[in-house]
Amino acid sequence: MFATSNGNGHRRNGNGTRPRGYSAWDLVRHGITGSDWPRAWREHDLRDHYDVVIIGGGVHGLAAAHYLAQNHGITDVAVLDRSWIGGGGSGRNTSILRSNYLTPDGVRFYDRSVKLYEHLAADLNFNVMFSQRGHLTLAHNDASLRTMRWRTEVNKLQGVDSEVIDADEVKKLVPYLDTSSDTRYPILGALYHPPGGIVRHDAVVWGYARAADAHGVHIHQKTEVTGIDVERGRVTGVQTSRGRIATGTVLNATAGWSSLISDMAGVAMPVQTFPLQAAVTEPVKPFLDTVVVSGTLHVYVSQTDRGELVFGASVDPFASYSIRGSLEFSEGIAGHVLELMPALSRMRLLRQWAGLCDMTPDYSPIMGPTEVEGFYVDVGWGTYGFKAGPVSGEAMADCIAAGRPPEIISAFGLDRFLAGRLVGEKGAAAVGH
Amino acid sequence: MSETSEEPIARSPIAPQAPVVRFGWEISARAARGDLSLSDETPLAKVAVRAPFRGAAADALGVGFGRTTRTDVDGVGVGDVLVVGSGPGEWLVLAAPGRGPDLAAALTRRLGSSGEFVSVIDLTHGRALVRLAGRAAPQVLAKVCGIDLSDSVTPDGAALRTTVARVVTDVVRDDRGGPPSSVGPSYLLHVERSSGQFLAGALLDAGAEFGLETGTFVGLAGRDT
Amino acid sequence: MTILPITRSTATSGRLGPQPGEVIDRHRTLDFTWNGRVLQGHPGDTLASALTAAGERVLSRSYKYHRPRGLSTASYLDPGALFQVGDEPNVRGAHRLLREGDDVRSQNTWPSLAFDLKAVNGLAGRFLAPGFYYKTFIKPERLWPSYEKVLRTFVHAGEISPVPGTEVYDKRYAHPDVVVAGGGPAGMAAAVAAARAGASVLLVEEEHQLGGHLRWGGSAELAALRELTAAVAAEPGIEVMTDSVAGARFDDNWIPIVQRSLPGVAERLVKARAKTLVVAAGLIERPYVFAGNDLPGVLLSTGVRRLVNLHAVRPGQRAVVLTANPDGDAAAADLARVGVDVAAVIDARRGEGIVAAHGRGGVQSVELTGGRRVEADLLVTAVGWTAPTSLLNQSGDDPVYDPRTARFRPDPARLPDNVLAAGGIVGEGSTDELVAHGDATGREAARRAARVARRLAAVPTAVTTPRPPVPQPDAAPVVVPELVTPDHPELFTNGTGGFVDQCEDVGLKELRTAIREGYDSVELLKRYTTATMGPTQGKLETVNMVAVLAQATGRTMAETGTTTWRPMYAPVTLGALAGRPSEPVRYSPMQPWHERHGAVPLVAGQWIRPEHYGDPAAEVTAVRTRVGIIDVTPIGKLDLRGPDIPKLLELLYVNKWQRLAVGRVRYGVMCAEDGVVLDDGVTGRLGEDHYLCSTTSSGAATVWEWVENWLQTAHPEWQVHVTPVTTAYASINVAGPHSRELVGRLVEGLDLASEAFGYMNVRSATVAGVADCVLWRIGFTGELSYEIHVPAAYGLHVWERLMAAGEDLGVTPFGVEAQRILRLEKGHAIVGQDTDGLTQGFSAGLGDLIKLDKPDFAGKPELAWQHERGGHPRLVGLRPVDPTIVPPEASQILDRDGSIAGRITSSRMSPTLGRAICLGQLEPDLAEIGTRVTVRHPDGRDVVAEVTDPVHVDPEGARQRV
Amino acid sequence: MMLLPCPWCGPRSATEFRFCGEAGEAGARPDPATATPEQWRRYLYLHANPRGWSTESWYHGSGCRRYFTAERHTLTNEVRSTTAAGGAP
Repeated sequence: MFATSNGNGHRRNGNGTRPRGYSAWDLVRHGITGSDWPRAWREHDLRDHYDVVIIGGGVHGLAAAHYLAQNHGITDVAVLDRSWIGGGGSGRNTSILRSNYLTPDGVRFYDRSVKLYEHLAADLNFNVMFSQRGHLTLAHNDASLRTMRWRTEVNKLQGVDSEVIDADEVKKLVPYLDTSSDTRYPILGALYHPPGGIVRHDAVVWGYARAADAHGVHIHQKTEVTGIDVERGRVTGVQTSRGRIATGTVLNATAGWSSLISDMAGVAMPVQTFPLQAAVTEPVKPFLDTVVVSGTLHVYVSQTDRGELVFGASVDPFASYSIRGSLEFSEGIAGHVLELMPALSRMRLLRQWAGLCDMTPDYSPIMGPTEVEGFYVDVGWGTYGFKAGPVSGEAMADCIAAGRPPEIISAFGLDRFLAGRLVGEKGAAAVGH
Repeated sequence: MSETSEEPIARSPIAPQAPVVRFGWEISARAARGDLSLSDETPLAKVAVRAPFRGAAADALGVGFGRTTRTDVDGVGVGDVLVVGSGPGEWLVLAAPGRGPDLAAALTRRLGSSGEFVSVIDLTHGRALVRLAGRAAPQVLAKVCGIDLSDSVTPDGAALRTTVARVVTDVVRDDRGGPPSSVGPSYLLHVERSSGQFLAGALLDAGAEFGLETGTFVGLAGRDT
Repeated sequence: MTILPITRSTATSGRLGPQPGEVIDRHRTLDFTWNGRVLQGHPGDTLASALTAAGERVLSRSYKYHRPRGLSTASYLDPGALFQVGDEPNVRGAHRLLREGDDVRSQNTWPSLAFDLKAVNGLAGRFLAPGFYYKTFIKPERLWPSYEKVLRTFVHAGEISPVPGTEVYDKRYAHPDVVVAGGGPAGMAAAVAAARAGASVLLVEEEHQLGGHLRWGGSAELAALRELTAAVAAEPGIEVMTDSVAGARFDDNWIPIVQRSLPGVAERLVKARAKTLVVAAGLIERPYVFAGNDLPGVLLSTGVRRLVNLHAVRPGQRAVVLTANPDGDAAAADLARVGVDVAAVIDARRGEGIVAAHGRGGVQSVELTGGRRVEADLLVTAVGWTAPTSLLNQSGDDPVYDPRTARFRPDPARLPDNVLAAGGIVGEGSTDELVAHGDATGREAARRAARVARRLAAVPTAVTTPRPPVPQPDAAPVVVPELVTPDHPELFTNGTGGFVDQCEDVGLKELRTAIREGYDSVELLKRYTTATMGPTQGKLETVNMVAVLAQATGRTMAETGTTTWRPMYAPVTLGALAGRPSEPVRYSPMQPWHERHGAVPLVAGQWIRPEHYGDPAAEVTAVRTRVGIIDVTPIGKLDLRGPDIPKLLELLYVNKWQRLAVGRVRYGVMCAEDGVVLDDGVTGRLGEDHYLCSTTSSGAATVWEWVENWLQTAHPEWQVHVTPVTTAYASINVAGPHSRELVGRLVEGLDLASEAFGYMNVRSATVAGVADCVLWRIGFTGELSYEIHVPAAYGLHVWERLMAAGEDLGVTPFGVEAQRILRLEKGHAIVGQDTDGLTQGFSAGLGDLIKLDKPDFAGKPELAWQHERGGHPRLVGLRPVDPTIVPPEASQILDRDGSIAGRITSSRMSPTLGRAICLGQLEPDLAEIGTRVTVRHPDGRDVVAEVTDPVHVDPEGARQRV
Repeated sequence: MMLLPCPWCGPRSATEFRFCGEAGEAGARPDPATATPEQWRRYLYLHANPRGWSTESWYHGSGCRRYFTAERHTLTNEVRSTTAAGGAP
């Protein structure tokens, strides 16, 4: 609990120092004077105490730090990352944003994130290049078409723009798609979700880092957490590669490391770490204007503003911490993409990489307090963590400020597993992305 | 070719070229011209045996996991059979077309006396079977199968199960069983029936550059005739 | 910055006389078009060498500023020679061989290469700081989408046509003892040595010929090349793959090799499991960063030697050569030999240097340190090398920067046992030293390959091998001579400006600005400026970027480190990665009949099944009033043998199985350990220790593995054999009032009277002359029906006889759609449609099927707690009050306060009742029969429906028991 | 993908196998008659998820179709031992 916040964790404006200084006029001024741009975030010495220590310098950790300062005036905050900010999942995902989920809780949660993304550039004074170009989830059999309608109907009831469209309408949106009926997996229709799209994921990380720094948050790169001190069920400090920090509040906002960090605090997690691979082709003139996903064919594709196609699929077939990648991944997506768009056979894959995803039993995150007082978690993000960055940061800031989880994340508590109250997203897990 | 005679005609899942009916089965009459051939052997009787990995039954069958042998099952007049150790405690016994029931009965009698827990199932209709034979057979197979087919790793008489063209397949190297017109290695490929047509198509596609053609039914005698 | 049109410069380069090592066939010419103009080249020319011979200097425009660009490396990596050839984008023009009639175009140049409007960007260069797009277009928010459209027009690349190409791709597997990646002197020597030691070798070379840098060497190098080429040709154990690339090294030496330009195949992916890998990738020449370094006419020494010695092309009239190593000296000598005026040789080893290159549309003069300006149209730089260690990094190596030799050096000690490095990538040396190093490495690779083979063979398995491998002792390791690399000056940039990444147009000043803004780690700098993320994958740019970063932050190059080398080593087409289209597909024995009778195909997993034959409603009526037959072959079938089958069924199903008499059938539901419904089906007892268990078609494979898991890990002591026989039987369900009559006409040896063969019984019999058929009295459709399992080869025969024998009875084929309507009329739930990933047993309408008094079964504890807790959703029947409205499946059911209380899971118009009928999941407090609920239609309308008994037709089930 | 030494068939590409999660005592099924909800759900949902040596269950779906336990290092994917379920070969 923090004296600075008022009782019910209601947000009030922090010290209001919004970052400024990026605009067309600034570009011209610096161009003419040749003067340097200010550092986007500063380097600080590691202090021996912070009110809040956030482990994980990805979009979740940095957003939490930003909203703690902006919404609750809590600025004595350190964000620690073992390498460089955005080096984990935040720098390895395929940057797709959407809110066309299955359960009412899920839809409201991700819709809040899309709403935050819509104004993030202005809020952070950093163009995150959110291209709200529409998101298509293709259905190749009647079972998945039924799941599309299920998600569509739940979306509409939460006021989220989604609809089921037929193959001809899909062809109009994506002319390169083979929507004929004599393919191996004919396209029967799709869930069309106009608010979905893609964002420049690194820019989101840098935007939050710059804004948090402007509020006085200390961002410490190359600082690895090696232990968490817990005494009589309460967090008292964090051991790092650059010395100990005394603190009463720690937020675990890591992916691929969340089990290891939680183990340090003695908190068991229902998480299994899997690699998730992605790949990028050489650029070609833009021809794909929406995000295209196929659940049956386990592939999704979008075209960046640099003309490259970005591919992703489901997680690797077995748990591992290896991010070396596999040939089977690129063979798989190539086969499935050409099943959807045969004309792309001559496009070349330029590079492939992998990140680590913490999968949970019900395809939903684990957010909020744990049995160790002062140890909070924002983990278990599977393959859908980046799109939830802003709302997670906001919600965790409210949670830490008030000492208990806000309503929007009440369904995602760690205790739900032992209580047998799994979240409904598992219902239609077949179409995960 | 719809039904005219009273006698039911058995059909393979693999569409035959120039179909003709022989021993109750519709088979392809055209023989492969060259050395490299793919023949539909689905009419062969196929009996699956399950028994303890080691024991009297295993000894009676005369071959262990990963190997094949030709034998005559205690002279019951089923003729020459090919016994394959296709899995741990799993055997596949192949015999001439139509001999399935007699073979199953003979095996049940022969192995039942072992006192071990043994089961015998006539799977003639449950599996499709093709034979790929000829000098270039290993190169054709190497386009769709990831197993090292060199003589040192997969010698004549070897039996294994793996994926071929993404379908789970028993691969049995049985050079002697190749058609008389072929030379070099010969592989029996044994899959779940409904994938038979797909596997045959994938093999023909892979073998096109080597001049692979479909051939007529060979049977077990192969090059001995 | 040149906005004014560039006049075609005077023909300063052209074809030279015959060169000793040339690879072109001067006696034949090939015509091709360049941006529409017809030019000539020779077979053996690359697109770039033919263009240069024809006098073309400007070959492309740069990404951001659209500056004119020409050749620099004259190799696969040349960033200035990316062309559109016909409808293939991003072709590597300095690698791709010229073919008759090639339509070659520059990419993203409008209206033309000579006069490119977007060159205006160059004017605003100073305002387009790195990441400028992050700093602008922020307000007003509503204009961002239109700004974005403008940004997308600047995408610098070729185009993909919507019409699929006709080129062919395929794959093959390989199991070589040794893969040698790189066909230079060391690679060739390693391959020969390994082959002589008895190893099977794949020698993979990116260029069109073996030999590496020997090919553009002098007479000594050409002699060595001939000798090595002959040695390779003499070894049958070596398969040579030129114009091919070893794309990556994945775990356990799983190496994808892409072969390009094979006869009849555009690209082939060879998937090699190599026992040992020898990386002999040599060295890549590193560009120098200085003001004007991107002007056409600035070439690397290897670029010049390739053009002169391989393609007999004069790269310029008057040259200045900056050299820091013997290759720079050799380039100067080659130019002089072919009559180019070498105006100045600047020797960096003696501290000499250059300041900048000047000129419009190309080099016109070179400014030297000390102020002297030399007129020249060609500036050659030889400032050092980068070791392309991608495959070694993927094997676990982490190359460290060595100031003495001015490059990141691999550390063979960090490599796993099955990966070795040979030749230039390890260290420089004379041809003989490189060959000796390759030879020794090749022998060691063969030795280790033999050891890996022995180790693989020795892994304990159950396979009985004819000749168990005789354990030979390992031969003694081969001593690999040291490759001592001479010192090399550190020359990355002279700080006067220029481009660090010519593909992405990232300049030296821009990098320094970004570093000062805080993007001061190598990964952040790369992502913020996009330097090293272009088509050359960082091979020419990474080390220079690291040098600039190290200088700016005061850290050493070793401390700064490099970015990760990401697979693949060279870009690979999606076609090669996909190979032949091969998604397995499964058919039933009656498929030919279905196709001949107009069945509309339905994709059901790997199966293709008849959805209907034209009129599903009529098919339903036929089954309800006469007799229909459906092909249900995909239904999963497991043959169970053994004395302990009842124990197994007790453990897996929620109901009881101890006392099932021979000939009897029972329906069962399986749950997973979390109580969620997994599958359902009927199981019949055919004999004392012989049962036949059916599963859903989609669950067939999963259920079999689930059963095997319990048998093998939890109860190995139980004697049960399970064999999948799903397609051993063709399954035909004969359903309808006349089904007994129809089946009676074909069956022999079986009394069909209800007393002898009642509902939920199973018998064997001969049908239509086919012995060993299995007949089940079960009722998914709710009518009197016999499901006949026919030995599959006779499936078509029996199906055709049923159709013939039942003509007068009005026998009608029906498909999956009609079956769905019939089962919905009977309220039979479909697992996976009326249940989902969270539906536990008591929410699946199973009523008293779940026997909680059993000692144990899969999922029992969770089901017991669900039962105790109550309040779980119910599976209910529903009927829209307006009978004509058929609510689409997945429509949501709303509570009084508008919140979601459930959904429609199944919904059809029932031809039998002439009204819409549904099944749905619903909150318990609304689930009482008679309750009225609101169904929200997708079009927004609200429809009232009433909760009913799930069984809409013949609730007592009399019709199926007759 | 890496090679997995099947205890029956010998080394095969990992693409032939299906990963069945952590085995050993962490995966042992509690006695359904006495297990509390918490104990049962630890068995269902909690994982050790080590970044190092892990004891796991695998199924050779494209080969011998036997289950086996493997000790695998989850970072290097090295497999140091495999033992057949319910009885050695």
